[in-house]
Amino acid sequence: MTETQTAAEAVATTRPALLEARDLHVEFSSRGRRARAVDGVNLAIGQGEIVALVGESGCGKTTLARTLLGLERPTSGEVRYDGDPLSYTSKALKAYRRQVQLVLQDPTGSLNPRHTVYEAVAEGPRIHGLRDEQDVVSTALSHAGLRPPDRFFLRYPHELSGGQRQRVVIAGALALDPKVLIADEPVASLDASVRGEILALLLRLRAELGLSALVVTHDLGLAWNIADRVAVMYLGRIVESGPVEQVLTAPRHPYTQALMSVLPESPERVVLTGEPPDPTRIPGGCRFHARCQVLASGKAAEAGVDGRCRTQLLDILPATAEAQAACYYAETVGQ
Amino acid sequence: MTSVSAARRRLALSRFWAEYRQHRGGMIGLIVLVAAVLLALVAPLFISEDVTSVVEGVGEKWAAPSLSEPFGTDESGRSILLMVWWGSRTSLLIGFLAALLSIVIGLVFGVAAGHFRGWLGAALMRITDWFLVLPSLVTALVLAAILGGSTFTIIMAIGITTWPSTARLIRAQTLAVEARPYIERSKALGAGHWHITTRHVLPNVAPLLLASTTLEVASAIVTESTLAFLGASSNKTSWGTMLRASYDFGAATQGAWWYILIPGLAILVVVMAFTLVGRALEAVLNPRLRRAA
Amino acid sequence: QDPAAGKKVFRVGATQAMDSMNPFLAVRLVSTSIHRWMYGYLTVPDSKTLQPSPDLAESWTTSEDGLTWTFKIRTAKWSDGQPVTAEDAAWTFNKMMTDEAAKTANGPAVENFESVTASGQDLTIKLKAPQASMLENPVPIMPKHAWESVTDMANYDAEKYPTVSSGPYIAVEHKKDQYVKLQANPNYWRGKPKIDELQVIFYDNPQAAIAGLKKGDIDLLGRMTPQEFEAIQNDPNIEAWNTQGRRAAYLQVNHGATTTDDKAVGDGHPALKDVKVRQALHYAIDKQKLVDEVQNGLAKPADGSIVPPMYKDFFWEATGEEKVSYDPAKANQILDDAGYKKGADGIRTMPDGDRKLEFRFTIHTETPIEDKLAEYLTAFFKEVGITLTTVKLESSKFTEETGVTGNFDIAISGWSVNPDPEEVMATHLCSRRPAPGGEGGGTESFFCDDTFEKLYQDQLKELDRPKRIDLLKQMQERLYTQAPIIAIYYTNDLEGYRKDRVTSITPIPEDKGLLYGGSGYWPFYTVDVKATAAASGSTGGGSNTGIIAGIVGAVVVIGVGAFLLTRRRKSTADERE
Amino acid sequence: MSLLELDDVSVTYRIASGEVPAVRGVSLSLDAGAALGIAGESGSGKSTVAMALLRLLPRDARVGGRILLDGDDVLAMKWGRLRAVRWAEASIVFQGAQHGLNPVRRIGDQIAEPLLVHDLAKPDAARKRVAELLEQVGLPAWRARSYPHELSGGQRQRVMIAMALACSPRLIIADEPTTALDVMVQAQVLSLIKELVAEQGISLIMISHDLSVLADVCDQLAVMYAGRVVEHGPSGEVFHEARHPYSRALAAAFPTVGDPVSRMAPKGLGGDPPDPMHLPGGCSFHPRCPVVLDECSSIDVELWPAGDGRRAACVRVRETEDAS
Amino acid sequence: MTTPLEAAEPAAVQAAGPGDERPTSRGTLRYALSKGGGALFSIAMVLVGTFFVFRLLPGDPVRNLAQGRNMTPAQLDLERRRLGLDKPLLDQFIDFVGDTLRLDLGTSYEYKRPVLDLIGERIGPTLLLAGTGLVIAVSLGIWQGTRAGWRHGTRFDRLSTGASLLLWSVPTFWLGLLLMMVFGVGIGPIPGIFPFRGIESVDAPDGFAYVLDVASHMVLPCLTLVAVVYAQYLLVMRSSLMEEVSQDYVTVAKAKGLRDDEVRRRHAVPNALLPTVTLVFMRVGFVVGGAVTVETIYTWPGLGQLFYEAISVPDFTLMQGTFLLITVAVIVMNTLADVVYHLLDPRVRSA
Ligand SMILES: Nc1ncnc2c1ncn2[C@@H]1O[C@H](COP(=O)(O)OP(=O)(O)OP(=O)(O)O)[C@@H](O)[C@H]1O
Ligand SMILES: Nc1ncnc2c1ncn2[C@@H]1O[C@H](COP(=O)(O)OP(=O)(O)OP(=O)(O)O)[C@@H](O)[C@H]1O
Ligand SMILES: [Mg+2]
Ligand SMILES: [Mg+2]
Repeated sequence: MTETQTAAEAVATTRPALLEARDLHVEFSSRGRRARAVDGVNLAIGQGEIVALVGESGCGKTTLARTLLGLERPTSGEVRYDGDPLSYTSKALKAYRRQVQLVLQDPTGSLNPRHTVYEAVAEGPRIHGLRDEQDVVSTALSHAGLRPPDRFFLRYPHELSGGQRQRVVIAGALALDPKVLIADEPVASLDASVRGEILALLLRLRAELGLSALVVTHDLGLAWNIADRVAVMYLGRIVESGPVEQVLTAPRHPYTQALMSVLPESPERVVLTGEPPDPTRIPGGCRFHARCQVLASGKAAEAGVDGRCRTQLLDILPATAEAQAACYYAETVGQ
Repeated sequence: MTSVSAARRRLALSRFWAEYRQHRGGMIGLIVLVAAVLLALVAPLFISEDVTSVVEGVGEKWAAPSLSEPFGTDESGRSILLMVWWGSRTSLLIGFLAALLSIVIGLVFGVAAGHFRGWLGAALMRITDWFLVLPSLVTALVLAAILGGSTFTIIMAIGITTWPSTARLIRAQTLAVEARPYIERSKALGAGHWHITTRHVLPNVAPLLLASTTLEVASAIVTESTLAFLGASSNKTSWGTMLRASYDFGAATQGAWWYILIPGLAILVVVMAFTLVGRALEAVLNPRLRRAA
Repeated sequence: QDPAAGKKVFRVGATQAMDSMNPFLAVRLVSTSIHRWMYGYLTVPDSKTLQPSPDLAESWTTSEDGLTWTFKIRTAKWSDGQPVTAEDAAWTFNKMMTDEAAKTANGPAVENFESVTASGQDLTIKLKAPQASMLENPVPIMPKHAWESVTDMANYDAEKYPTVSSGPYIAVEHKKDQYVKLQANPNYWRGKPKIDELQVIFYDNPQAAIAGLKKGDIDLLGRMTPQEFEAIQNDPNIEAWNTQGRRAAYLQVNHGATTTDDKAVGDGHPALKDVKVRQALHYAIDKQKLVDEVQNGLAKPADGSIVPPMYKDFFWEATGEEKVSYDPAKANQILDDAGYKKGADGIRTMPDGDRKLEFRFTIHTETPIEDKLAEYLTAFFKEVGITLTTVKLESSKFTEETGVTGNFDIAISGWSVNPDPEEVMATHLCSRRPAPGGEGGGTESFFCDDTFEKLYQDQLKELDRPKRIDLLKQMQERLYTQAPIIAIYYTNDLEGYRKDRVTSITPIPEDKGLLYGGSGYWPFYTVDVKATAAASGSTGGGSNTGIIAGIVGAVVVIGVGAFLLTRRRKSTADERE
Repeated sequence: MSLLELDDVSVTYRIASGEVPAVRGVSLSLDAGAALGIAGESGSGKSTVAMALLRLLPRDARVGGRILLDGDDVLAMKWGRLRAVRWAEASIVFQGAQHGLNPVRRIGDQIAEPLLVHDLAKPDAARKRVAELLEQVGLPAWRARSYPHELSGGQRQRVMIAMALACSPRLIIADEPTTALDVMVQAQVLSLIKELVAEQGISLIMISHDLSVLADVCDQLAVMYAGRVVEHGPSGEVFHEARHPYSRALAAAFPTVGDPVSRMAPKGLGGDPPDPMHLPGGCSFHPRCPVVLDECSSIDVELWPAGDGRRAACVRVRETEDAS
Repeated sequence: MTTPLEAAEPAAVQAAGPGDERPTSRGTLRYALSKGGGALFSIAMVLVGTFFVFRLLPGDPVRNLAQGRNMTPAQLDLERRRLGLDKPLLDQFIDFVGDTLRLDLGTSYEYKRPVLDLIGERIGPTLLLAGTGLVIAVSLGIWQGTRAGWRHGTRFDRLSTGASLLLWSVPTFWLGLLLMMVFGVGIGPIPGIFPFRGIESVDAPDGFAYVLDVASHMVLPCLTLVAVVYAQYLLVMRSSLMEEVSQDYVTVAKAKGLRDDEVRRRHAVPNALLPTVTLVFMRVGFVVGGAVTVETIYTWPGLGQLFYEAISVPDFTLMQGTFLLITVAVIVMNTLADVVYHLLDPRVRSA
C-alpha cells in the first residue's frame, strides 16, 4: 500500500461516507437451506463518488444493492445513510427513498407499459406529494438528456428506443432529487451502441448534480469506463476493493485476476473450473479456495499459506478507500 | 395536456378496436350481445311483466309457431316470444350480477393473494384453492337448496362458487405483474401497497378481468338455467325457469318443440356470444395468447 | 331365450321410487300402494261402495261402549305356506305400539289402542276411546314368523325376496330406484291374479314416464298432471282415464292462529280474523276459471268442503243462500259494509287503522301449478281491493310456517281423502293445533271451533253409519261457513293405460272409479293383459336396442379408426412447416 | 468452392400491420473450416439470417434470394432432402439455451435424437456417442440422464453444443451462444467453441452483438445494420480499424481495460435504432451517423470494396477507395 | 358448464398449481406429503363448512325428519336426543366429525337407511357413467385439441373449435332433453331407438346380452355428458399445444430434421399433455356437476340422482352425506392429479 494516491482517490478518502454498509449479512431460506446471499460486507460510498461492484452471477450483488435501498432487510449488520442507521418503519423508508434511488438493468421492464413517460417520471413526485410536478418532471427529463422534455411527455415506453427508456428510468429517479443512485447492471440489456451514451450520462450527472452512484455490473470494462472505485464480490463478500486504476491494472486477489483474464483482449486466460458458487454452501477457510487457481497451481503452498487458505476464516474487509484484498497469498506475497 | 392524454387514450382504444375487429367470432358475438342487452333494456318500453302472467295469457294454448305468434305459445297461451324477451332481463341480470360478485371477490382475493407474500397470501391462496376444488354446480345446488331459491340467493350461490377461478387468474396475473421490474422501481420510489396495487396491478389485470367477466357472465347464465332446471330456483321468468316450465308442463310429450327449443336457443346464442366476445378479448388483451396465435 | 316370453306381465310406471320395502318405515305413496298389493289388511274398501269390507278380517264385532273390537281373521295362507293367524296381526300392532321405529309409517293408527291380543283366529283390540273409523285401519298385517327376528326396525330394509305376503302379489325383486317386480301370489285367498307378473318401474322424470307410456315401455301410468294427461289424451293406443279424484284443494286462511293453550302465534294479518273478510275472499274467487285455466278443465269447482264428490256418501255441497259463488260485487259489498275502505290506490285498509289489506300467499317451491294458481288469485283479489303477494317455501319450511308457527296469511293446501273422512276432519280439531312449546299437532287450519269439536266427538261414538254421515256433513258445512279454509276445486284423477296391452281392468269404485290412484288393490288384482310374445314388443326392446347400440358403437369405433388412419397418411403426405 | 453461399438473401415478415423487411439483400460466403462472425445491434436481422439458412423461419416469413449449401439451394430443396440436410450437414445452437431443450426429456435422449432420426446410429451406438459428445464438451457422461432443469445455464449451453455436434455436421450456426451467460461461463463456452472449430475443421457462423467476442473467435466478420451487411472483412481488421462508422461505434463500445483513452470516457452512438418498418431513405444509418454527409440521405449505399478482402457500405469508404 | 374460463386460461398458469413460486424446491415425497396435508386441511374445512352450512337449514331438523307427519312432543324430544341435537353446538360438531370419520354419515330422512349404504349402492353406476364419459371425452378432446392446436387456423381447427364452443354454451340439461326427444322418443323420421330410463331393462337378459343392454342404456346419457365435457378438454389441449408450438425446443426439433408429426408426437404433444391431463383431472368437479344433471334426466341410478333427490325432497342428511362424499372425492382426485403431475414432470420434480 505504498503506491501514490490518484487524484480521485484523494478526494474520496477525504469525503465522508454518504451511504455505508456495515458488516451486512442477508440470508434467505431456499429449499429449506440458508442461503447467505450477502455474508459480511463493509462498503462505503462517498459524496459524489462512483463505485462499481463487480462479480459473477449469483454472488450477491443485487441483494446487496437491494439491501442498501432498504428493499431487503439485513439479517445482521446495518445500512447507514449520512451517518445514521436506516430505520425500517414505512415512514422512515419513504423518506430515505427520496435520497437513494434505483436504476434497474432492464429499462423495458422498469417502465409500466401502460404509463406515459410523464406518468413514469411523475410517479415518484406523486408518491411523495411534491409540488410543481410538471416542472420537476421537465427538469428531470432534461437532466437525463431527453430534450426538449415535453416532446416525450406523452410517449409510451414502447415508442422509445432502449436507450431512451433507460434515460426515462434515470429521469424518474432524478425527479426525487436523490443524493445516491444505485444502478443494477444499468446497461446490460442495452445495445452495445447505446451503452456508452448511458454511461456518459452517469458521469455527467455526477459532474452536474454531485450525485454518488453504486453501479452493479459484471463487466469490468464498465468499471474502467466510469467508476472511481471498484469492489469485487465473491460469494457474498467483497474480496478486493480499491481505486479502479489500482485494482484493474494490478489485481491482487486471484479471483479478480481470473475475471480480468477472461476479457477477450487478455493474453492468458484463466478459466475457473469447479461448481459455480452456491450461497447455501459456503466453503470454510477462504471462500474462494476450492476454485482458486493460485492454490491449485501450488503457489500458495510455496508461500506457505495453503493451510490457512483451506481452514482459516478471513476477516471482513473494512470500508476504506485504499486498495485491499482478502487473500492470504496476496498479503504474504505483497509484503 | 389532459386533452392530449385523452386523445392518446382514444388512440389506444381505437388500436384495440382495430385489433378486436379482426376477430370475426368476436365481432359476431359482440353484435349479438349488444343486441341482446339492448333488447333486454328496452323491453319495458314495449311490453310489461304482464306477458309472463298466466292471467293475461289469452292466446290459444300450445299454439305452434305461426305468423301471429312467431315462436308459438305455452301451456297457458302466453307468447313464447314475449316471454323470452322479458325473461332475458332476469337471465341477463343474474348473469351480470353473479359475474360481478364473482369478479369482485375474485379480484380482491386474487390481488391480495398475489400481492401479499407470506402467511396472508398463502392463507388466501389456500382458501381459494379450497373453493376451487369444490364441485361448483353441486355446491351451488346445496346453497340454493339451503338458502332458498330467490334471485338473491341464486346470485350468491353462483358468485360464491365461481370466484375462485377468477381469483387464480388474477393472482397469476398479479404475480406476473409484481415480478416486473417496474414494481421494484416503484417500491424504490417509496410506493406503498395501495399505490402498487391500484396504480400498477389493477390497470394491468383490468383487461383480463374484462375478458374474464364476459366468460363469467356466460357461465352464470348457464348455471342459472341449470339451477332453475334442477328446481333450485324460484325466480321470476327467466330462460331457465321457462325451460323448467316446459319440462314441468310436458312440452316434450305435447310435441311443443318450440317451447323447449326457443328458450334453449336463446341461452345458447347469448352464452355463445358472451363466450366469443370473451375469447376474442382475451386473444387481443392477453399477450401470452397473442404470441401463440 | 326371452324370459318374459308367454308370460302376462303388467308394467306400471311411477314417478316416485320406493323409499323402503319395510312397511313399518315406508311413507311414500308408491310404497304404500305396493304394500297394499302385497299384504293383507284388516279391511279393504269395498270395490263398489268403498265401505270397509272384509279383507284378512273376515268379520268383526264391537262392544257396547265401542272400546273393544274383535276381528275374526280369515283362514288363509302366507305365500310361504304358513297359516295366517290373529297372532300375526297382534304381533304387527304390538310391534308398532312398543317399538318407536315401527311407528314411523303408521304411528297414529295405533295411538288410540289400549291393547291388542290374539287367540286363535280372533284378534281383540281394546281402545282408549271410541273410534268410528276403526275399520279404516291402514296397517298391513305382517307375518310374525318372518319378521319376529327383526330387532333393529329402524334400519331394517326388508330386502328379502321373495317376500312372505298374504296379498295378491309377492315382491320378488327390487332394484333400488329402478323397479320392483311382483309375482302373482298363488296362495292368495281370493285366488291367484290373472297376470303373472306386475312390474312397477320408476321414473325420476315425469316426462320420461309419459314418453315411456307412449312408447309402450310401461302399460299404465297414474297421478298425471293435467298437462301430462293432455299429452296422452289423443294417443290411439292409450286409454285416457279421467275420473273424479280423491283430492280436494283448498286455501288455508290464517284466521288467528293459536296454540293449544289458546295463545296467539304467528304474524297473520288481523283482517283475516274477520269471518266477513274470509267470506268476501271466498266470493272473489272464480273457481270455474281456476279449474279451466289451472287444471285445464280437469277438475270440479268446489262448492263444498274438504270431502271430494267421489265419496258420494260423505260428500256435502252448499246450496241456496249458503252457497258462495263467484261474485266480486258481493265481495266488495261485504268488505265495504264491514268498513274496509278502499284507499286512493284502490287497496282497502282496516276499519280501525291504516294497515292495508295486503296478504301473503304461501305456496311450495317447485310446484308450477301453484304458481299459476297464485297468479290467478292475485288477479281475483285485486278486483276487490286486496293485494296478494306470493311467498314460496320449500316443503319442510312450508309445513312449519303453515302448521306450527303460523307465519302466513293464506296458504295453499290440499288433502287426498281416504274412504273414511275422519282423519281429514281431525286435522281441524283444537287439539291438533301446535303445543305451546311449538310442537305441531298437524293442524290444517289452526281451527278451533266448539261446534265443530262437538260434532267430531259425536261422530266418533256414532256407530250408525247414516247418522254418522250426517254428522260429518254438518262438520263440512261448519268449515264452509266459517271459512278457516276455502275449498277451491276437486282435482280429477288422471291416468292412462295401453289399450293394446291391457285387456281388462276394474277401477275402484267399479263405477267410474280410480286405477292406480285408488284405495286398495282392486284394479291391480283384476287387471288382465296380453301375454308377451316371444322376443317382440317393447320388453324385448332392450336387447334389440342393445344390438343396435352395439352395432352403432362398433361403427363409430371403426369410423374413428379409419379416419385417424387416413389423417395420418395424409399428414405424412402434405407435410409442412 | 465455398461451403455456404448467401446470394442476395432477403426475408420479409408479414404481420398484421404490414410487412417487416428484416433482412434486405445479404450476400455472404463461407469456406469450409472457416469461422464467420455476424455482429449487429438488436433487431438488425442476425437471427433471421441464421434461421433462413435451414428454412426454419415461421410460415409468415417470405424468403428471397439463394442460399447454397454445398451448391444445393436450400430454399428450393424437397422436404426429404431438407430434413436430411438439417442437423446432419448444418446444425444450430440457439440464442438462449434455456428454451432450446425440451424440458421433460432427458438430455441424453435429446442429443441422441438426431442420430436416430437420420439413421446414423442404432440406439446402443447412439448412447455411446452421447457419452463421447458430453465428454467433448466437458460434461461427465452420467449427465445424459439429467433433465435440462438440473443443469446450470453454461452446462445447458454445452449440451446444446454437444447436440449440434452429434451428427458431425460440416457447419454449425451459433446464434448468440453466450449472451445471458455469466462472464466466467461465457469464457468457458467460447473457448470450447474455438477449440472444436479448430480441432474438427467444422465451419462456424457465430452471431453476437459483442464485436470483441467475435473478433476473438472468428476469421471473418460481418456487421449488420437494419437488415443489411454494412461491413465485412477479416475479423482483426474490422474490429481494430473499422471502416464503417457503425462498426467503429460498436467496436468502441467495449473498452480495453487499462487503456487510458477510455478511462472515464465511455463512447457511444447517439440516436435511436431504426424501425425496420420505417427505414430512413438513403443510407439507413445516416440519422445516427457521426460523420454524415449531405448525400447520405439520398444515395443508395451498397457494399463497396474497402481494401484487402474488405467491404463496407459507406459513402466515405467509396470516396477514399475511389481516391486511392 | 361451470367455468369456461379455465380452458381459455393458459394451461401453464393452472398447471403449476398452488405454490407455483418455486415449484422445483421440494422432493417428491415431501411434495406428496405436503399436498396430502393440504388435502386433509381442505377436507377438514369441508367438514367444518358442511357442519355449519347445514346448521343454517330452515326449520327444525327433527321436524324435517318427520316430514310433516304427526309426532307427539315426546316423540320429537326422543328423536332430538337420539340425534344428539340437544347438546351444545361444539359437542354436536365433535360428534359430527367423529361420526363422519367413522364413515357414519347418518340416516336418510327419506329412506330411513344409513346414508353410506345408499351411497354404496349408487356409486357403481356413477363410476360407470362418469368414467366412460370421461374416457371418451378426454380422448376425443385431446385428439381434436391436438389436431386443432397443431394446425391452428385451418378448417379443422375452426370447425372443431366452433363446435366445441357451441357445445360448451349448451346447458347440459337442455342437450339431454333434446337428445332424449330425438333419439329416445323419436321425432319425425328418426326412430327413438335408444332407451332413456335407467341403467338396464327391467327384463334384462344375462351374459353378454346384458352388457349390450347396459351399453345401449348408456348411449344417451354418455353422449350428453361427453358432448358437454369434451369441449373444454379440446380447448385446453389446443391452447396448451399452441403454447408449446411456439417454444424454442420445437424449432430445435425441426432443425434436427424430425418430420412434422414426429415433432408433434415426440415433443409437443407429450409436453402439452402433462398440464392438460392434470387439468382434466382437476376438473372432475365439473364432470360431477354434469353427472347430476344427466343422471336426473335419464333416471340413472347413480350418486348424482341420489343427490338430486336429496335436494328435491329435501333430505338433509342424505344431501349432506352425498355432498361430503362428492367433495372429498373431488379433493382427493385433485390431490392425486397434483402429485402425479409432480411425478411425471421432471421440471417440477426435484432431482
Ligand atoms: N428472494 C430470494 N430468496 C432466496 N434466495 C435468493 C433470493 N434472492 C437472491 N437469492 C439468492 O442469493 C444469491 C445472490 O443473488 P443475487 O441476485 O444477489 O446475485 P447477483 O450477484 O445479483 O447475480 P446476477 O449477476 O445473476 O444478477 C443467489 O444465489 C440467489 O439464488
Ligand atoms: N416472427 C416474426 N414476425 C415479425 N417480425 C419478426 C419476426 N421475427 C423477427 N422479426 C423482426 O425482424 C427483425 C430482425 O429480427 P432478428 O430476430 O433477426 O434480429 P436479431 O438481429 O437476431 O436481434 P437480437 O440481437 O435481438 O437477437 C426485427 O425487427 C424483428 O422485430
Ligand atoms: Mg443481479
Ligand atoms: Mg437474435
